[in-house]
Amino acid sequence: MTKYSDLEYLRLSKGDKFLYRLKCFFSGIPLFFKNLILAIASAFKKLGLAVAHEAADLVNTFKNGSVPTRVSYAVMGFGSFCRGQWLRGLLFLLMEIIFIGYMILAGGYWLGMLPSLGLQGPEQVATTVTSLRGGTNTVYTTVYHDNSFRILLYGVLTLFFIVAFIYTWRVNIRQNKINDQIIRSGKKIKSAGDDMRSLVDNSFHKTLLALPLTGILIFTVMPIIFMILVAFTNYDGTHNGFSNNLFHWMGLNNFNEMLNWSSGATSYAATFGEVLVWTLIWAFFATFTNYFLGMLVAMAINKKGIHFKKGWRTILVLTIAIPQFISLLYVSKMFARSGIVNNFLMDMGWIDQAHLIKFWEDPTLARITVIIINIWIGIPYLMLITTGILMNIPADLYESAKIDGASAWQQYTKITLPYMLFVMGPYLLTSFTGNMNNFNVIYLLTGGAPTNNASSAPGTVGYTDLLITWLFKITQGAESKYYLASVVGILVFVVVAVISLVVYNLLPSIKNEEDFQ
Amino acid sequence: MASVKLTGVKKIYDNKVVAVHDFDLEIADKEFVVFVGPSGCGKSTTLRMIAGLEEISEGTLEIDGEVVNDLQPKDRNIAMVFQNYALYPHMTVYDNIAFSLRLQHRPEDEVYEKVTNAAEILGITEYLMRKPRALSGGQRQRVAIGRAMVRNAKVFLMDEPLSNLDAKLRNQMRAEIILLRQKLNTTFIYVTHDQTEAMTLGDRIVIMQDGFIEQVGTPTEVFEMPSNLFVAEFIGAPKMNIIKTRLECKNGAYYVTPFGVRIPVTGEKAEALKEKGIGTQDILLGVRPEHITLADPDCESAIPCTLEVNEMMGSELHLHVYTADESRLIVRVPTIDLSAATRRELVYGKALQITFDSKVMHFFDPETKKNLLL
Amino acid sequence: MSEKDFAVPQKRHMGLKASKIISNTSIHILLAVISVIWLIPFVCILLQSFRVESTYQVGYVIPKQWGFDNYANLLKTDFPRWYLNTLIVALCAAVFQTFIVLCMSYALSRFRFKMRKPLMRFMLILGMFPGMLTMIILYRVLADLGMTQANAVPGLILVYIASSGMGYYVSKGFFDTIPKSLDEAARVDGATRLQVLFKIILPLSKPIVIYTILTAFMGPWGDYVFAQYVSFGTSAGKNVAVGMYGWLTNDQINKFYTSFCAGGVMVALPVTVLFMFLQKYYVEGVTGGAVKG
Amino acid sequence: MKKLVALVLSLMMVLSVCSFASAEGVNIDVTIWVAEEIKDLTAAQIEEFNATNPYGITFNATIEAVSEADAATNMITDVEAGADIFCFAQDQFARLVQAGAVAKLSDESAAWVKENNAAGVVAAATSGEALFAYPLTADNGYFMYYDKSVIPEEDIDSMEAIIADCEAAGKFFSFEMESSAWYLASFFFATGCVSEWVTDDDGQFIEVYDTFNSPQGLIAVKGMQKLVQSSSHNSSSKGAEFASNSAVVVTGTWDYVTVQDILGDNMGVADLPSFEVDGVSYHLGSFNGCKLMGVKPQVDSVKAEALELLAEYLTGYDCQMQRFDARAWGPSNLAAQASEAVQANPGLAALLAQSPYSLPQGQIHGSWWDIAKVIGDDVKDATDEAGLQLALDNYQEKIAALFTLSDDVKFGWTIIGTCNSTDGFFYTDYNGETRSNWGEDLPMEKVSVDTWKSAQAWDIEAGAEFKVRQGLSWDNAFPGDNFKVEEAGYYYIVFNETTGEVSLEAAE
Repeated sequence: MTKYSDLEYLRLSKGDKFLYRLKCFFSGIPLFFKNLILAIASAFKKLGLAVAHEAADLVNTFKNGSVPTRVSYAVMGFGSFCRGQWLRGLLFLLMEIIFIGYMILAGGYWLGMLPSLGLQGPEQVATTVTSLRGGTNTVYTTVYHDNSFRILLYGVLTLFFIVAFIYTWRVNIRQNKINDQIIRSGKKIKSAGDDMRSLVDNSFHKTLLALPLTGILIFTVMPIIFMILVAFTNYDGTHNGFSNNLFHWMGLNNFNEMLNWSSGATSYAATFGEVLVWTLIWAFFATFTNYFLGMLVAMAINKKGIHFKKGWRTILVLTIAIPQFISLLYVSKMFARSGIVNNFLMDMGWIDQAHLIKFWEDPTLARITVIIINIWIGIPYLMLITTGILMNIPADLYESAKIDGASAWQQYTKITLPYMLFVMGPYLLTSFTGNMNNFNVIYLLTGGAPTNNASSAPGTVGYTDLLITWLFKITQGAESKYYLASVVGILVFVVVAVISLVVYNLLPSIKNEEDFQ
Repeated sequence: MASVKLTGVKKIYDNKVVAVHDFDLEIADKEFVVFVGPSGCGKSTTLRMIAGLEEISEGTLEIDGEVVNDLQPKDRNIAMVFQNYALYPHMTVYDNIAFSLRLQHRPEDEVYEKVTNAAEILGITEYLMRKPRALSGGQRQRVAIGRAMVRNAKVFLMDEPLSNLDAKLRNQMRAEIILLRQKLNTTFIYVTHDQTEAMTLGDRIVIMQDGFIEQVGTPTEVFEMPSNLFVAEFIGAPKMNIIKTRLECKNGAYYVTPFGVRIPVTGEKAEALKEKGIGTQDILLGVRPEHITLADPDCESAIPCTLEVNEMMGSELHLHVYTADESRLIVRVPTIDLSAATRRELVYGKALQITFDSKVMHFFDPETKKNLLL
Repeated sequence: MSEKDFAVPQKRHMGLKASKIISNTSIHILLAVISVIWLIPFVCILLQSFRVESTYQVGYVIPKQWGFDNYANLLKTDFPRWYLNTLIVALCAAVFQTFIVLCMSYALSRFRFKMRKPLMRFMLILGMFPGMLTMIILYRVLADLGMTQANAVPGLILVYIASSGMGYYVSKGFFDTIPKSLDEAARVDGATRLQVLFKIILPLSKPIVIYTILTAFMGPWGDYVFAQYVSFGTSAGKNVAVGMYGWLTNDQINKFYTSFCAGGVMVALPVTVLFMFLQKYYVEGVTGGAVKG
Repeated sequence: MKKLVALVLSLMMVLSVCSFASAEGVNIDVTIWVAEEIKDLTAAQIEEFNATNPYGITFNATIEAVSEADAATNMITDVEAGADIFCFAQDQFARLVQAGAVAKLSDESAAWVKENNAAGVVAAATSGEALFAYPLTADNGYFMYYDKSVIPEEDIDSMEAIIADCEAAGKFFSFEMESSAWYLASFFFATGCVSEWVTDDDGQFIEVYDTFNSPQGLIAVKGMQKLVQSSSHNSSSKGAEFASNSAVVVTGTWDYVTVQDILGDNMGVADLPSFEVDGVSYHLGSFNGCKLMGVKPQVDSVKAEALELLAEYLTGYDCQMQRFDARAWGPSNLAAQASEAVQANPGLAALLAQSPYSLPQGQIHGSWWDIAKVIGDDVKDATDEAGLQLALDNYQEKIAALFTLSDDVKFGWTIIGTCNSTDGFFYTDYNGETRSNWGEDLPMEKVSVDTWKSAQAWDIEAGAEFKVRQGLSWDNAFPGDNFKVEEAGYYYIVFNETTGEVSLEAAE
């Protein structure tokens, strides 16, 4: 396509400008992905180089390392001890001991079982015993053997531990290298005391991050990895890995089961498609209705000449205070077939009992209702946030606009809106993805209802089901197909990631930071 | 009380941008050194490296002969005044000043002593119980200084302390800083972009550009003997006139030919040129506006030119003139030298003759931009 | 053309006052309507919680007989126990989570270390995984630690605080707005990073601290899904959400519907009170950090 | 390694306990899940048991209130954390057996259950040959509550009449047609349709005999349509509906108190009405279900038996009668059922009146409930007979799908084909039944990484034609055009997954 210079661009008509921008955008996309791929490639390259470098460094360190350094390759922390850094030495040594101990006692077993996920499931034994009732009786007991679930879990944990150990080992080597250098240059080595002191000062961030990161590692990263792995097994209600059947690795079969189109409209893929589409629609409306209406309310409250501003705000903010499981559950009951709303309408005589409004029974209506109720939930937050930003818009912008003869509406569209969109771009993105995974609202309001009869996928998909609620229902359903749920989970991640990636790279506030600053 | 020594100090950021190139400087005890240069020349970075707020990429920094590269700011025993004062908004003036002392667990009455006495010196005693936000710019500035004073640190660092003040306050504070310096009499390192501050405050001035030191010297040195074009233009206001011309050397006699007018170079300048053995060549001729004078038409070294703008500065006039070949010059004339009548005539389009003699000339090499006489 | 230029301000000038009055009054009305809509459900819950004549769901709102029976009934159920559980969990979560979040965001806002950017990017990506499924595995972990069913409370606390580091955005955004030169000044004045945090940053971060506490408290206070996952098969380990959700199942709702309302009021009360007092800070916190994060 | 140790230990424990258990009294810790309303009662009953039992067993019981609905799900989520004894509705039975969350009854216990309970409920606790649970109640069925002030006595036998009354009075006829297969089956049973499922000893469903999609079924949905398309229909089964404008609610004994509380003297109870299609009248049927008590699989045979004894006691005559007196739970115990007290209870009486038209629930695939429940919606939306038929077709399609979904079938390979032999078939299948041309698939077994082999060898005539296909579908079928057998012989059929090559292997 032809690229215009700025001046040429300015001469274009409105329509052409728009078209041109559109073209630029779309012609930009392939480039974007190209760059993405290149970036990934280079990242791998970097990784490779880094590894190579590390390896080389290890060898060199050993070659021209002092005796303690060399010993430290086998006995971690030895070098540190020799140089009076008892604290580090102790920690290193402890790590090594614990590691070896663990691997011998338990880690070996878990690791060994990981490839098979267990060899022997539970078995039922019939034992003929002298019965308490007198006489003999054949009693059935169960002997439990391997537990696929635990194997997978502790297998992964063990892998984590090994990585951690290798890292500490590496650190221990590097320490020694540094110490060697310091000794050569004749400076004095940091003492345990120095280490301690630096932990509250120049390397204070390590202290700060240690706890949170460990937490995240064990309670977020590890489960996610586990979840991903489950997608490659046949873990479900009939293969729960312990009390009935073990589960095993299935390769890509599950993805095939989820994504192949062979059986057309009744295939899971079709269901996934429908749910995905609705999820996106939902996320879009949930985000933008809240955003604009919230902004509107904020502006209304902050308008000059509006009384008891604080009062209005308080009322709205208070609704944030009430836990959602109460408000949402109650509201869902209010809109039920024989709920308060319908009754009210009947008392008003606007409808008769033949034409009750089926808020939760009619697919389209149900979808609209959840979006509206979501507005009811979301506006207070948005009102708060936007209030803050509206305050930040420099007043002189409006004054100059007024002088240039802009009407209130023009002021809104030409100043307020661009400014807000610019500042809140990232926020909108996050809340969009957040809404895609907005479990509470859907689950507590409709639980996905009304059911989508056409679908044959597990978890009885409903018309208001988001991917997230659906995958939850899959795990809860009759067959509780955890593996399918994980597949859905992974797909959700892919969708979210792609969306954020693309949008993030188009956001003005990311591209040109300076505007409005 | 301490000397500061920087040897080959370098600052390289992660993105491989070099902010400060090998910086060598020895600052004597009790000396007042000013880092001056346009913004982004690396002066603040250097200061922050001395303070320990920026890591030193290369080279060594010694305070009192001790290498302090790896020391935390708090262990370097320095005091610093920040451009935006950096007062702790949640503390009263008193607590602000007392903060550092309390961190050292000094006894409260000693703290009281020092704080009140500092407040005394700075004349902010009546504000001690106020919060910073209730103070005017100048008062905040004083508090910031007070906070630094009470530490009686080895080195006293100031990062553009006056740049946030209006012109009047700035002059006043400048004077106070000079007084303060006499009271404290310790080593000062002062960063500014304003050459007037530099000239008035510094024992020595370090002029920097793009991370390089251009010249180090006393105000007089840098003013009279700028090592290169940049310094020459940077120091002095309005800035030095630079005239592209030619230096002629006819049997031992030098003269320059600005705008075809022949001005002989005599006296010490001529001596110096001779010593350097400089012959005929193109040069950049520098003349400070205040050294140009209005000449009578008949004077043979008079340069004809036309008046464009006449700025009345009170004690003096700044005349912006342009010569036949459209090159612009600035002339600074003391008001008293001109009769009211002549002054009235100085309006747009008035034809003038200007001249200057050789002792005010600066010769620069067109290529290297270096001062030929150095 | 030039006419128009004049016309516009002219027109404005004419009806300025009148139009202002009209628009303002209409806005007032609008706001009034909105507030009513926003309050209705809570008013309904409140009213129904005082209904005596029947305990099941009915089509009308205003009770025929008023009384505190439903609240009295709460005491007969395990509600107090659930309430206590929830309170403990929420309080602990509030304390530790705030601590962790502040550590995280302070470090990420003030230190420039090698892994900073990658770390933040990594956590961004982590956030894109749906957390739902990890419940299954978290349950197993807790079960093996003996922190489920009757001892669900410590388990819940652990899980809530463990990953709370992920939610550092808002408070980091807030910290970023505190000028760095304050830290530097303090450090030159002889403060360690630790002292800087406690003597300078925290005193200046009251809003965000309170905001974090509030949110950290409300999360567990209303959490249903995970709580029910770890506390099944026992009444002792449930939190209010799980317990009261049980009252809405088909075989219970007839007996417990109004109790649910009463319980709802009891649950909403403390948070509402907190908000009444801390609203200012909450708002500051949201607006201060939320967007910059 | 750790596991093995644990295993050995547990085995030793088993033995040791066995050895001197019978010697003197045993102390056993036990957790029990029962419904909220009988929690205290159960506690008392266990005290009773400890005091009276002749076996010298003492139970230290922790009793938790867990609704029958949740119990099964919880047990399945984590058997280890589950209760030793728990109650559940029978529809959860198969899941529990599959999950290995209920113990197989010892012979003695099994005998006791069979002896003391009606055949229907015993069937509900049976999977394959074996018994896995103890019947707790037999009142899990539904009948009709109605408001005498709206529905005159003479109308209660005709659905049409009742609907008319409701519409006239602007009241609701609450019958959960749109979200519950359990209630909706009522119409199908009325016309004699059935859905019978067969499970093996592991609780796996192996086959189904389902006649919903049939001429009779069509009649059923026609009847259903009359109800669901009426303006007075309200899809609910809550007794409380009477409080919000219902005149009729179809539900069970558990709502008796609530309804009585609302309607007072106006409460009427009766068996379900009949509906009329093409002049023929059909009496609405119903499920006749029960609640069961299960014992968690045990490692230690003594505890296992002790728990059985406790379960027997808790589901025995005395305890069931106590529950009846306290909560009006309809007993499953034959003797208890016979007692006048039970006979006299109006709720149970109505159930009894309905019983001629009700079917024992037996075992039903967990997914069936989700599959069947949508019929109601489809019928409501259907405008003509074709629409109704479509609803039934969809239903059948999904039922069929249930059995093809298992991985072994989906990824397994089978043979399908025929030949021009004398009898027209080239094999008699493993059940000895004959199969029609290109009808049923023949099983193959995986013999190596990528090679499959027919489960048996057959006498195959020359000219026989067949294909090997995957997942019972034609998406993956080899060879492209049928495999033709050149010369007759006794062959295995061999198939290579990767090359897609089919070959014959002579067998002797």
